[in-house]
Amino acid sequence: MMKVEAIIRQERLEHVKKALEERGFTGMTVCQVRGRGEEAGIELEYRGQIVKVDLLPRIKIEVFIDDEKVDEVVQAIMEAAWTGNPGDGRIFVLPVARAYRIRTRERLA
Amino acid sequence: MMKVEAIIRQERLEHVKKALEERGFTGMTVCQVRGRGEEAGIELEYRGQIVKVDLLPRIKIEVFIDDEKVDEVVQAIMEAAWTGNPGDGRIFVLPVARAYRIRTRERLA
Amino acid sequence: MMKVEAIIRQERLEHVKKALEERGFTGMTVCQVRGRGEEAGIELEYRGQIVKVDLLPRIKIEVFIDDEKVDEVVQAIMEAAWTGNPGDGRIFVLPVARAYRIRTRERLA
Amino acid sequence: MDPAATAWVLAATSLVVLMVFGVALFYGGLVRRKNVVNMIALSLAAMSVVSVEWAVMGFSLAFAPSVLGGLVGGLDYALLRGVGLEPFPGTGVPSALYVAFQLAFAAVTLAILTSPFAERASLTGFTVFALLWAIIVYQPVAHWVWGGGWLDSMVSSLTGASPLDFAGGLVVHAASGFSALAIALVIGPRRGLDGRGFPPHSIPMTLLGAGLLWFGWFGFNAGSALAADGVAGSALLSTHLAAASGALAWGLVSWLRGRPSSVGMASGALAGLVAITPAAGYVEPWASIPIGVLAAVASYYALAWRLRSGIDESLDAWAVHGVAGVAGSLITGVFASEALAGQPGLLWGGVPTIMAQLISTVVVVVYAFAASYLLAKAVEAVVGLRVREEEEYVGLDVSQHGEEAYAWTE
Amino acid sequence: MDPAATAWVLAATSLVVLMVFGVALFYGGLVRRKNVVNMIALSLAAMSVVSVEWAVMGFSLAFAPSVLGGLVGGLDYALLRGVGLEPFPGTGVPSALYVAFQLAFAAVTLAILTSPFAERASLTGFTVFALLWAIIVYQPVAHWVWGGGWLDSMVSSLTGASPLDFAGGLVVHAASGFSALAIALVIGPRRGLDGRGFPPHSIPMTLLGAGLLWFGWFGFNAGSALAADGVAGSALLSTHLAAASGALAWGLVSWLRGRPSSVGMASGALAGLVAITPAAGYVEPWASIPIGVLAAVASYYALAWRLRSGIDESLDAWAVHGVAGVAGSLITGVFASEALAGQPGLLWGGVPTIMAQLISTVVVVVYAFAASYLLAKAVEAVVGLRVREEEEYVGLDVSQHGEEAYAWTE
Amino acid sequence: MDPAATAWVLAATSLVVLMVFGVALFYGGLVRRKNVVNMIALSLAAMSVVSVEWAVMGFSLAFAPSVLGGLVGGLDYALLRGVGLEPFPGTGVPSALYVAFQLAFAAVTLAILTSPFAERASLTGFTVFALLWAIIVYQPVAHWVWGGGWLDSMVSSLTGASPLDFAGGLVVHAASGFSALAIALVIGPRRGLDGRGFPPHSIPMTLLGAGLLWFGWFGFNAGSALAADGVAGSALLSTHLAAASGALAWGLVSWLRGRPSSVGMASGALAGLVAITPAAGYVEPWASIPIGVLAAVASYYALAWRLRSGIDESLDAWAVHGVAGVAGSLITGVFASEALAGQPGLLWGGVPTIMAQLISTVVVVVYAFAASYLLAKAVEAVVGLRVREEEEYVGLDVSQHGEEAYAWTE
Ligand SMILES: Nc1ncnc2c1ncn2[C@@H]1O[C@H](COP(=O)(O)OP(=O)(O)O)[C@@H](O)[C@H]1O
Ligand SMILES: Nc1ncnc2c1ncn2[C@@H]1O[C@H](COP(=O)(O)OP(=O)(O)O)[C@@H](O)[C@H]1O
Ligand SMILES: Nc1ncnc2c1ncn2[C@@H]1O[C@H](COP(=O)(O)OP(=O)(O)O)[C@@H](O)[C@H]1O
Repeated sequence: MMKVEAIIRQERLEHVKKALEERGFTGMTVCQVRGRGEEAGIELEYRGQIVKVDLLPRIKIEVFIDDEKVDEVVQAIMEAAWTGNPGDGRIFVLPVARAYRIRTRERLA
Repeated sequence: MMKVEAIIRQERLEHVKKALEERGFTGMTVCQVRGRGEEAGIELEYRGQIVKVDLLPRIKIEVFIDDEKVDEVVQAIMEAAWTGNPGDGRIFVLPVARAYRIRTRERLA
Repeated sequence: MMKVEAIIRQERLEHVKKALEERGFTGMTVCQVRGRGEEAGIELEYRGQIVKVDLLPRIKIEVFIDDEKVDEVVQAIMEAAWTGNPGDGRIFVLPVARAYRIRTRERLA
Repeated sequence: MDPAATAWVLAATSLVVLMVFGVALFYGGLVRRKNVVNMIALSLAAMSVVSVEWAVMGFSLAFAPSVLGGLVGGLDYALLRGVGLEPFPGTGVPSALYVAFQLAFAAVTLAILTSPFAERASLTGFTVFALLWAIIVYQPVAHWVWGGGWLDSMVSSLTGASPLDFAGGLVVHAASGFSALAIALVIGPRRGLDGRGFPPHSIPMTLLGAGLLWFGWFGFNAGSALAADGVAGSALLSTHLAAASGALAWGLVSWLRGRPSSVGMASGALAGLVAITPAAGYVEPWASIPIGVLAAVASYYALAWRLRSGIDESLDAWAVHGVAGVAGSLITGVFASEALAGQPGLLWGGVPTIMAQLISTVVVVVYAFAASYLLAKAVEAVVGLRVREEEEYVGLDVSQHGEEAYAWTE
Repeated sequence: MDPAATAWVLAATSLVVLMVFGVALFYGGLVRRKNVVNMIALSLAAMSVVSVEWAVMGFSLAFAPSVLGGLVGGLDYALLRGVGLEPFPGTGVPSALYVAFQLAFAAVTLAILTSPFAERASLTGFTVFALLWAIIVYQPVAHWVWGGGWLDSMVSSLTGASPLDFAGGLVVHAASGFSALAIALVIGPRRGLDGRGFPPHSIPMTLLGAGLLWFGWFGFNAGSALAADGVAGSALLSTHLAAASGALAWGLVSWLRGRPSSVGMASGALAGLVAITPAAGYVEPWASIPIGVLAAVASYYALAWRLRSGIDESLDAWAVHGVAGVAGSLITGVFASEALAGQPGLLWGGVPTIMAQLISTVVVVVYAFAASYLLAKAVEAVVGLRVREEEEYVGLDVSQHGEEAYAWTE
Repeated sequence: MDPAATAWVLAATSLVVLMVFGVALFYGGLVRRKNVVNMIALSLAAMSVVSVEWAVMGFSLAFAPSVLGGLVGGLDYALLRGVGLEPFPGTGVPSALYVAFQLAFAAVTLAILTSPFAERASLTGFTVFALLWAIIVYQPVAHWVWGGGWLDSMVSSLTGASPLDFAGGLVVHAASGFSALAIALVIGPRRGLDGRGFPPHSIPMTLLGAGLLWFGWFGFNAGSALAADGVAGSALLSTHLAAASGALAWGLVSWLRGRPSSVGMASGALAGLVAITPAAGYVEPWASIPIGVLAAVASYYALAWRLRSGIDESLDAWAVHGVAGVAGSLITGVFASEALAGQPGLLWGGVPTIMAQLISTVVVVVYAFAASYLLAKAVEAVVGLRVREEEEYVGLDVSQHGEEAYAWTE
């Protein structure tokens, strides 16, 4: 089993969810993160005071998936999250040693 | 060393904390996530407009632990997080290459 | 490629960002977490009712980086996040199997 | 008709209606994130239901000439018959305005009463309870104390003094506070409350609610003069000073045992406001300072006891409104100024006044507690008071309203 | 000069200004987190611009003696000439206060009008539009209905009855609501709104806004009596009862189809408040209950239709203010009491009254819709109404104001 | 007794008390999440302390007949002696109400003064300072300007004109603003503020605070007429127009340099409100527009200078209240209308008026700054003003109050 970790734009979340769903991957866990990469960040101004915000809002999606389906998941996310502009994000795949489902107490991998 | 990553129901957090504590595991990092699995999600209604919420609130617990204690930690979480209803969550174990404590600058693994 | 995961104090985030930047590491993803370790936690009081808060606010930084630069990144974070008091946090390094950049669709590792 | 009185009571009525939202936010900030919408909606639902009932018959039950030996008012004003532009008898303000002013008091009382329902009540159960409570508890008690009902004449004939309740220390606060305690005993504690409390999800929301309450209370107390005169002015000053001294007193007492919490200071201010309510137009302004201090200290210890007792009267309507309402009622009997109240308080030897306060307080508290207990049992049996366990876990916002208070994405 | 009237209108004007913030928060809670600052700022900007314009000429266009055959008022009061301490003709309140009171109404109207601009309008485009709309739509319509313009005389000569609009059901609510619909057609839907709605980012903020609106509306309606008398008192009671029955009605109707949402209850209260606005001083208080119920049900179905239609009139100014404004206007013609309105409603056989309401409503709605549509097209062509696509994605708070509503770190 | 005046001042006093919560929320939104409870609690604590002190002696120091050569009032009204139902000398409102109205002004002033204490002050240190500042700065200055103290007679004899301060441009705003600057110099900057600012944790909270301030300010300025008459009406209109033009002016000036932030627009509105405060009842309404614009521009540049200077007067009480208070005071000397102020402004050749404004402004500003500086030094030495470094890092909510503003779990 592998863990696919994708950092994407917020506004692409719905697209990514749909893309995964269509390919039959419903399980996922997401959370709100802030990220910076090669992008410049933005400058905000409060009452005349400039505050540099270089960490921009992103969504992190985590999908645990069997090894043989990793490519399909990566592909689906890659397409659905793409806009072509700097800041589209990254996908990382990490090895998983073991996995369990709590409800059934079964070991999945 | 391993990383145990558990995605559980919010209302089981206190139980899991207690279960780990009783077995002597105090160190942990948690964060709020949203997840979906085999559950259906819920429908919310705002002024007549239906909004489907298929990502439900969950808590992610991360415990870094020596290899030989992984089973104990997994077992403790599994029991404390269990309700038997769909949505109880998953536990994953990931390999860790190295670990450091910042305060003492020592390498733990 | 490796994933460096550091759990640090909130108020050290700016220092860590700067330290990484100075060494040329701009890419990172951060999120708000709560953690407990060997620290005691704090007691809050609401209208006479004591609520024990043993999960204190922390920031989790994730940096994906080529294997040979892991030491440098760990070193930079370790120094910038250090205060010497209990609660300074931990750094973990996890192996990464593959990595992609969404915008260019290229495989990074 | 008294145009200046009308001008002030128009504003005062608006202020009292705002207090309903003040209570809703004060309570809403204290619950968990998953229940805040429901907490606010309970006050909104209660106000809406009681408003219509008030027009249909509530006002009449409380303020029409007595029937049934002074137990309630008759149906003379039912469906707002005879409520129009001309002054309400005995006042200088238009009848319609007087109906609205008194309606706002009933609405605030029901909002306070949402406390023991917090985070576990079914919307249906609560709404049915609220409607019946207005008819069975609020309107009779209002009639007894303010509407010329039996209590006033009974107490007067027993003690030779009238029971004093300027703006509702008994009718509004003691009645709702002790009812809340009775309801808490019936409905039972929230699930998962094992010893630990739940931290408030938004203290700023609670403090905003307290601010709106402090503001609205000027309409509540100074409006009860039903005139734009010296009594109204004096009541306003007393109201403010009692709030300030209550906040200080609670802050100081809790400072001795740890750190002064902001929610504590706000609760102290509320306790002061509650306690000055029966007294506002009957005592000289300086007396509001000891009144505020005593009320806050009494509420503080009541709350501490309530926590130790394990009774989940969740948002402390009892400790704050009930206890400070009783304290204020009794202290009114001590500090009442003959010039203002028409009868001297205990401080000037006025034993009848304190006896009148004591008797009327006991009657109201006992009736409210007992009637609410029985009513809660009855509603529990017939329609049910609580949501199912899963609904409580997932939160009432989703389960009762299909809403999430705060979106989790940007 | 009527000092008591002045005392009340001073308070009432303050209340109406607060309503602008009520609208801003009501709307602000409904949008996504990345647009809430902009949503509030639109109301603030609109109020600021129209206030200065009001002093320069707006008040005069609306309330000075007619020119151009009753299309608008002349420039007699331009630059506040002749606006001072003495009573405004026909009222008992100082001219300066009357100007402020009426200004607050214009500000609220523009705040309501921000709905179709939500989450996509350029600040420049909106501000230009708001300024021109005040001049081209609001001030003429106010003149027609309240300032002695052509509509009043035309309708009176046609039907023998005056069009009734106590506090702005037509001028404020119907006009802004139908204008909002026209604007929505021009500006187009928000990006990413594929079938699904966006969940509100903070329902408590919306409910707080509703609370401030309910509170402020007492100044709006009872203040419109321009006196501290029985009419004001009756208007206040009617206002409250219509809000309560609207909240109940919406709650019940939506309960039949699922769960009663708190935002729905608040919308029902608003619909009730809107519908009682034209009627408040002209109907007996009991009539406010059917008015509130009918308006809430009408708004509920209008909103359901709007959602199905795919028109992104984002925050439902049309369904709530437009539809309930029209409903209220017509029902005023049914329930108007001869004693209060000077002419009987349909219920008492007053056909002329309902005809007058019908004609004036149609005229105002058609004019507001058509003029707003053309104006929106014109502003779109000349300065543009929308932000660029990336700006919409990143959110208007950052792109238009350089601000983030909520800091993400502690 | 003037019943209509009393009706309005009852409402106005309530409005001014609400402003304390307006300031608390305005400031609370601007600080970091970990300090918001403390920021609100400082205002609450200050109001509570000064209220009790006001009853004990504060009112008397400010408004009783002069002692010590006009430096302060005597103790005639100490412990509220002689404060009752009858009108306060020289006014038509009950003494008790007059005491409350003036108390609310003192409370608002202290709330403004919390700015330089933001995110770093010890609760004890702040409370001690606030109490002493009320006695040493606020009450003397109020006596000089409003209570018949030495300044009034000195300036009159020097220039032949009275210093004009309708509602507290000097006493409230200039005094608190320049005191804030002095305190900032003593207490020193917040830790971690290396060049970068801290982003506000909740802009909607700040905008809500601004809304409550705008609303409450009508009571502040129009209430200061102490009558329900044309002057009150004119003051209300001027207040609104100054706020609107201030918001516009700040918005436009900042638009030239980037994007118009909502916090900037709100600050501009506040600057306009501050500047119209000394002028409200003395100038014709049209003059409020240039006054609002000038004040906002002055505040804007003052704030820019403050940021460059590195002085951490954290929430800009100086730039907004201090600078706009001074600007407003001087401009009052320019625009004062003879009919309203009893003496013509510079615009009509009234050199004495502008001289009177200049002298009184300099005196108040210098005294407030110097006395606050010394007082801050003294309190710092004796009880300490700041929390320890770790307490500042963990946040004042936890360290001073044992509370977290927002729960992190559902
Ligand atoms: N080395 C990295 N480690 C962790 N996260 C990264 C790294 N590089 C990029 N990211 C994440 O990916 C997001 C997008 O990166 P960015 O370089 O801006 O995108 P792009 O490659 O499309 O230009 C960042 O905001 C950050 O969250
Ligand atoms: N494949 C997956 N990848 C990532 N997270 C998952 C995956 N499957 C489930 N989860 C997480 O676990 C939670 C519970 O999953 P679910 O399937 O509903 O539980 P159960 O197995 O008890 O029915 C989800 O909400 C989600 O956060
Ligand atoms: N075993 C662990 N697993 C996961 N997170 C941990 C673990 N131990 C510590 N942490 C994280 O590190 C943070 C600091 O740990 P702590 O033991 O308090 O620091 P220190 O070692 O400096 O005393 C904790 O708040 C928690 O978030």
